[in-house]
Amino acid sequence: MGENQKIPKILVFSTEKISDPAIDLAGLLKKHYPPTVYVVNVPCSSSVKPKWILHAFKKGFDGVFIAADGSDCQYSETCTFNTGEIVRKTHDLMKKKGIEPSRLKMAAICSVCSDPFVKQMKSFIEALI
Amino acid sequence: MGKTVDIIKEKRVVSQEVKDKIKSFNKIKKEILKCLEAGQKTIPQISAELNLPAETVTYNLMTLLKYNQIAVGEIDDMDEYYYYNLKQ
Amino acid sequence: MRCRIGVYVCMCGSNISDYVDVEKVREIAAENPCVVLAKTTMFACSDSTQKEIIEDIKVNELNAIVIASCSPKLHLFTFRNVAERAGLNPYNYVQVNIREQCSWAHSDNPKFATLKAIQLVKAGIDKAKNSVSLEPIMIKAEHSALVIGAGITGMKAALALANTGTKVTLIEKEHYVGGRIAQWNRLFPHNDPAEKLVKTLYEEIIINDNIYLYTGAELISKSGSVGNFIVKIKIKPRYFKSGYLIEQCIEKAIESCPVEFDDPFNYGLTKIKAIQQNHIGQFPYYPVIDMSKCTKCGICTDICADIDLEQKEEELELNIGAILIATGAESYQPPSGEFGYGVIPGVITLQMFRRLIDLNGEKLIYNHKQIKRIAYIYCVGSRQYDGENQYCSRYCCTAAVHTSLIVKEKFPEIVNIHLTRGVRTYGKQEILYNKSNLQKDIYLQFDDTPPEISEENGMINIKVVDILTVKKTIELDIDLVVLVTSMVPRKNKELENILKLPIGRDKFYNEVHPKLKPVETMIDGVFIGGNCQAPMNISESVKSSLSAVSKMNALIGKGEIQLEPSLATIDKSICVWCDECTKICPSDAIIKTEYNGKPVAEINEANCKGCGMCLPVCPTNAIQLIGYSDVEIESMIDALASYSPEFTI
Amino acid sequence: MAYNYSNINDYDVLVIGGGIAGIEAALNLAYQGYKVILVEKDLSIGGKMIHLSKVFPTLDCAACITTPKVSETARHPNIKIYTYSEIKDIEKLGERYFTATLVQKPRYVTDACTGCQLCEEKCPVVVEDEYQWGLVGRKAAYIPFSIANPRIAAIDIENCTFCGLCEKVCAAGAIDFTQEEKRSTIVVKSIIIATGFNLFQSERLSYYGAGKFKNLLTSMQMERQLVPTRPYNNVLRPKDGKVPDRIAYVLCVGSRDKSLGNPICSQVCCMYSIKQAQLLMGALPMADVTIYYIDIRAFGKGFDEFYKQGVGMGVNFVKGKIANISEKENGDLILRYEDIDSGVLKEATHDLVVLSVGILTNPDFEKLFKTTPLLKDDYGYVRQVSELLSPSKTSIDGVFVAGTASGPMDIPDSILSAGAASTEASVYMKGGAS
Amino acid sequence: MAKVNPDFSVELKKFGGFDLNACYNCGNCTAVCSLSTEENSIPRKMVRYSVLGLEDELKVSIDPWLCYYCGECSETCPQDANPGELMMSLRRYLTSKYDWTGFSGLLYRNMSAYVISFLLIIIGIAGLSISNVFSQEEWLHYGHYLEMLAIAIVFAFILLPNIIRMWILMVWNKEKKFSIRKHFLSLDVLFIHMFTQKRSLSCKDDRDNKVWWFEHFILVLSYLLLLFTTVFLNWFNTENMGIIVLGYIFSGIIFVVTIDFILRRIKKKKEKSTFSHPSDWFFVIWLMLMGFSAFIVRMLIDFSVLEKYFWVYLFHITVLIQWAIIIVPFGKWTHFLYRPFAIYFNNIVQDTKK
Repeated sequence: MGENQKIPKILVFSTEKISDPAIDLAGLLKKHYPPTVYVVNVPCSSSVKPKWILHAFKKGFDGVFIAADGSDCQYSETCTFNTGEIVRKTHDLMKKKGIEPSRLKMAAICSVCSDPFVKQMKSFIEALI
Repeated sequence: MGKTVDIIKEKRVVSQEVKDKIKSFNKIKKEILKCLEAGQKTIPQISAELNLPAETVTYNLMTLLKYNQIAVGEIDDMDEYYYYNLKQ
Repeated sequence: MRCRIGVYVCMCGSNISDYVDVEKVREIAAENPCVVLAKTTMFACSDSTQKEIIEDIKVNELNAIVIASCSPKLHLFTFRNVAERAGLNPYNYVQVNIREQCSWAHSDNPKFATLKAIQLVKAGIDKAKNSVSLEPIMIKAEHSALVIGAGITGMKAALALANTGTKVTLIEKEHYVGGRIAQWNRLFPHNDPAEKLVKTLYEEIIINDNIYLYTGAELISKSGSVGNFIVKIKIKPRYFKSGYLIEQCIEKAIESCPVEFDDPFNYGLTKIKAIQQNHIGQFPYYPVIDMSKCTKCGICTDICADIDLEQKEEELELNIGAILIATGAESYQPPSGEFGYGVIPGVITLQMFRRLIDLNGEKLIYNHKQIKRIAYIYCVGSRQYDGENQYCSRYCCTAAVHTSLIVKEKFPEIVNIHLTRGVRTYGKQEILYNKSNLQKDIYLQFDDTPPEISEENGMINIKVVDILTVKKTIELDIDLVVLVTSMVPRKNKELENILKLPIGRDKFYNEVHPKLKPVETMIDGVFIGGNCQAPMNISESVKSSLSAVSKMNALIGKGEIQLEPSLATIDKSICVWCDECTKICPSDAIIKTEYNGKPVAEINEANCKGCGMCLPVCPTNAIQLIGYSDVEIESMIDALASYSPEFTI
Repeated sequence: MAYNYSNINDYDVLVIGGGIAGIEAALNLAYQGYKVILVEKDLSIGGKMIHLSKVFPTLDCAACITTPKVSETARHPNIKIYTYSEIKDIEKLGERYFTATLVQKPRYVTDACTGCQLCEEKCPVVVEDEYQWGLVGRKAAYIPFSIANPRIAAIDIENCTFCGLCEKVCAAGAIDFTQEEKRSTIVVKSIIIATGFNLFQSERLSYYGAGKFKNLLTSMQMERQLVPTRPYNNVLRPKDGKVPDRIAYVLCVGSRDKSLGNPICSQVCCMYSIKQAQLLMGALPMADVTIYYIDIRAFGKGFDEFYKQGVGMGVNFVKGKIANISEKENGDLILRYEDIDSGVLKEATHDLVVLSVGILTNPDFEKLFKTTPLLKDDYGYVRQVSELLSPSKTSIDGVFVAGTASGPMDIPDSILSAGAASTEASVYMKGGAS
Repeated sequence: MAKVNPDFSVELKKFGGFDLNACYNCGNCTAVCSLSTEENSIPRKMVRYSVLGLEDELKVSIDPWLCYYCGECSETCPQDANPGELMMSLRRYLTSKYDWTGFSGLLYRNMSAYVISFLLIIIGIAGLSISNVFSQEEWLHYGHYLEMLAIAIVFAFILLPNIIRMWILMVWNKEKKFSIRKHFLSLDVLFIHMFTQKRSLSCKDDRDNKVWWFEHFILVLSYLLLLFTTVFLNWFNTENMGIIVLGYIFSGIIFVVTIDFILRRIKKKKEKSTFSHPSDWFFVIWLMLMGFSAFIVRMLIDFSVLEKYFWVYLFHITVLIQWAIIIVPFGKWTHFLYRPFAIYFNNIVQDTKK
């Protein structure tokens, strides 16, 4: 890590009812994570369009993280699978465009998973540097 | 707009205690403001200069702060007391 | 596009302004050509600021507002309401979270927190620009409720609901109502008999026309949503043809039943047959056959003609407006060896001890031995050092203290010795602790070192480091050790799966917010009350259940409910009917229709939950989700990416 | 007997007390369609909670939770609020109705007030500000506090010199010295008592020197020092404005003490002290905070975890009751206690000491009823006649109790208790028994 | 390791113990006590030991002797557990533990034992006087020797062995490496405390406590001097005007001060005089009677009418003997010895530890 090196920017797709509370909780407990993490919320992690992800990379985001509902999803039990499919599909598209697939990550963040979220963010940033 | 205060004046009297309170506050207020004209000071400094108990200075100074006549400055070198100065 | 936007940056007292330079955020927001006014405010949520915003909207003819403050979980609806009162469509309001996700998360780095806040506000402004005016969907709501669990919480809630005009279905998994309290017999603080309590409630329930009570009943499925849940209930048979049994034969039948096993009600202190009558304090007073134990030998059927071993489970489908979960909690079951439990005879749980007190007459006998000295070990299964139960179980200190009072009253010669970790008899319960002290109970307190328990010549020996005696090791010879076990969340995976209940850190069901929405869950229309939410005593459980009733009545009492209008929409002109979306939709909300002669998909608005699962699977990007359209999301991404500040290490 | 008072009054429920419990009860009933009249004796609704800093165990700011509820109440079409008003002479009328006298005290400012505070600026009188618990002064013409609701000025007539300046500067013409006490009769079907609690007066304890030693604060004063609109702009010692760095909390002040006539535990002091300690660690990173306790009662959902969090943050917990406090010349305070862990008598010097004062009953409710008194329990709180089955039922049919009027409790418990009271009132009005 | 004995608090109750079980261990009593120090933090430890019934620890404790019962701990105890009265009871308990005869314990626990032994003495004296074994002159002569004898026996066979027992408990059991030299060097401590009770002066900082201390101080002094005057200067038989006057003064002071003490116990205004064990009443009343009757007897002698009122002398001698063989060796009188000895022994142990 050199001086004045830019911190990678991460876009997080988070879900209103599951991972948002966890991210809020991290703030509430003053668990710090890099300030270049931006959260955009969606109803469910299976609703993220690959198009949006690619748009984010195009606009200069270094990484995209999907905070998946996992088994907590209130809409469907297939949510984890669906989100996985979106990531798989997007990875393919990224490869075609020459974007390193490791720049898109997903992990389940439950509604109280503030610690895992902070850890995920820190390790993702580390990996992107 | 009528002067309703004249009506109540006839009905009630102001107690001596209230009058004394105003007097003492105004006196201390004047002293503190004058003391700060020379520049920013901490509460112990004001207290020493005016020969007033520090707690009296604190109470009145903070009231002046609440009513926007005084502003809080930097903290002193020992990180113990804040400086206070007049609000422009 | 909306281009008359008002922006408010909240300081939240100092919660935000301590770390974020709100003035700078305001300045930069004001530079946006579509921003008509930008202000900072001490408390955006305060009444005076709300009034000010309304005034601003009216005077400046704003067509969208952005408030950068706390998490939308807290105040989205507060500010939507503000917009509405000003005559602005509530969906033209955007809340930007610069507290939880900015000032607090980055309180270690105020400079970056400010930079991040600026970008978040910019993104918010862009979202506001593209926001659409929407009308909430009004749906008809069933004026009926399902209460799951007929313990004291559920029964009380059912009665209150019924008496305020709501039709209630009350289901109980066991064959008897009353939950755990019948086992306690006398209840603190005033020694009320539990049996009388349950009986009063039960009798009121059966005469109430608005309540349908099903015992032996479980929820097996739930569909639909708030106001219109469709629930399926499975009801186990009692294996008796009529409910009104001839009393003479039942006793004989029980006598003749060859299957005998430990009675769980008395924790194995007594035996019970596969044909059972209820215990004191359990209602209704009908017999039942425990089919999990019954061998279908048929002896009883010869005695009682009323017995029918071939009865089948029934299923019931109901239309319900709201659901209250009052499933209660379980008591902690210590693993073998914890404080000698299961290894040393004479180590029992508090629950079992309460039964033991009831079943004994003048002398307290356990294991053929007269008990003279009892040690109570507190915090078993709660406040664990390494275990997963980190929480304090709230009711157990008082329960144990109260038990010691009952013991002394019934068996005055017994000495009670309490091994606590600091007695938590909060509030008026302190008086019970004081009474227990005055009856010469001995209190010892341990901290990091749990007491050691061993057995010597039929006596139980306890060694404990007592912090009240300068950490001296104190030795006790004890006849009976009572483990004051905690309340633990009920293991009920099926129910959790059916209802998708959010579970908190302590594994109890989680409320939305302990102060703002203490009995509501994340799932609209599903409420929680009593011990399924957290350990609490009876009075507190009843309070929470009645609280839930008031919220449920407010929700479904009017017969209609307002819903969020975030639905999926399909651009039929580009839909190619690939059928992908119908396959993935979890709520049957996509139907096939025709458009310009070609088959296309269409959204059934009544069913759509707005989850957006159909969005990514559409090959032609024909589906948009209201509130999360491509323009809205992508403009936000643009804004977040646009500003490239000196985020360097 | 048929009574028809709808022509006299149009309310179903009278809620006495506009604190968090009263507000919650009023809102619950209003949302169920009942017409509610909410009477508050103070100038603003919001009770004690609106003055707090942050609330345990979630650490949300109290204002963020209270103010929305307060404004929701204020603008709810089914709720009519009377602040600076009192209820007297409640009597039962037949089976189903109550009459009561509503006394509206004059605030000498009309509803035309815009809350601009010009009068406050001009008023020459300064007296101790009770909303800041005496830490600073306020004027005789004043807005009680920044987030007061209604945000209307009032004139403290006892301390007014009738100089008339306020009337001169008020552009809205809202000052009206001709106002007089107004009395009216109201008729309701049900009553909810939410009169809340009083704090223990620590001046009663001569051996602590409260009121004498300036650096000895009550927890409520510390609460004010921690709110965003804090009177000193920083956490400071009242004696000399110094930034404190050794702060002590003395628990069980006025609670669990038979010698003071209050043998019960106040239920909230442990937790609010731990909360304040955590906030202080945030506000003054260099400060040492010590909590002297008898037993830590962290019993509610997430409380024990919150306590452990405090321990983790470095708050120092010492088991031992403070027996007496003496003052050094520089204003530092010496606390004398037995360190129970070592069994040794110790003295500790702190430069700021907070007395975690307990909760006592607010006996106001005893004066509400004209003929049949409302029964109280052994500790002076409203008696719960069926504590287990109907926790909000009182000795008078149709009168229900919410919040701390029935005993010490924290905010979540008060809110639940208010929920219970509103449901019981609603059941009662429907004619059923709950 | 210590074994809990829950029955002990019941046992202690007979010595006057209060609701010590009410204690919730806040430590207020220790912190409020102005005699409490870091080395000797009193009295909560004693309350705790008593609740748990740790007799082994209690028996060797000095703490009860450090307390002068100003009553502050009991006044401020949040649980009304009355630690001050507990310390008082523990002193009685300890007295009974030091006493090898076991008679102390019997008297403390049992008021009727007290009364019976008093009655026996009355009967004995009455019997002697009725049976005319001694003439009046012989009474006066031998009475004086009887007194001397009683004192000698009590000291030699009861108090001395008891103090040795106390030494074993407090010094020998705790510190085997005690220094004999220290025993001599600390003697000043013993005597200062025995005659001045100066520790009690720092007990509670109020006027009443000072008054009490002063009264107690002159009472002790007068008592000792009266003892000396009667026993060794033979007050009743002397012609020396100086001695006669002194005797009057001392017995007068005893009489007046004890009346005040009795009144205090009746009025119960101060915490320390709220609870009175039978042994307290016996002690203070008998002391009063002793002073009073001595005064009267000498007066009768001076007016030469003793023969006419000889029963007064018999009364005096009865009181005196009851005092000398019951209250002095087994009753409250012993605190005059045990307290300073406890402080003295503690001083030796503490010094050796250092």
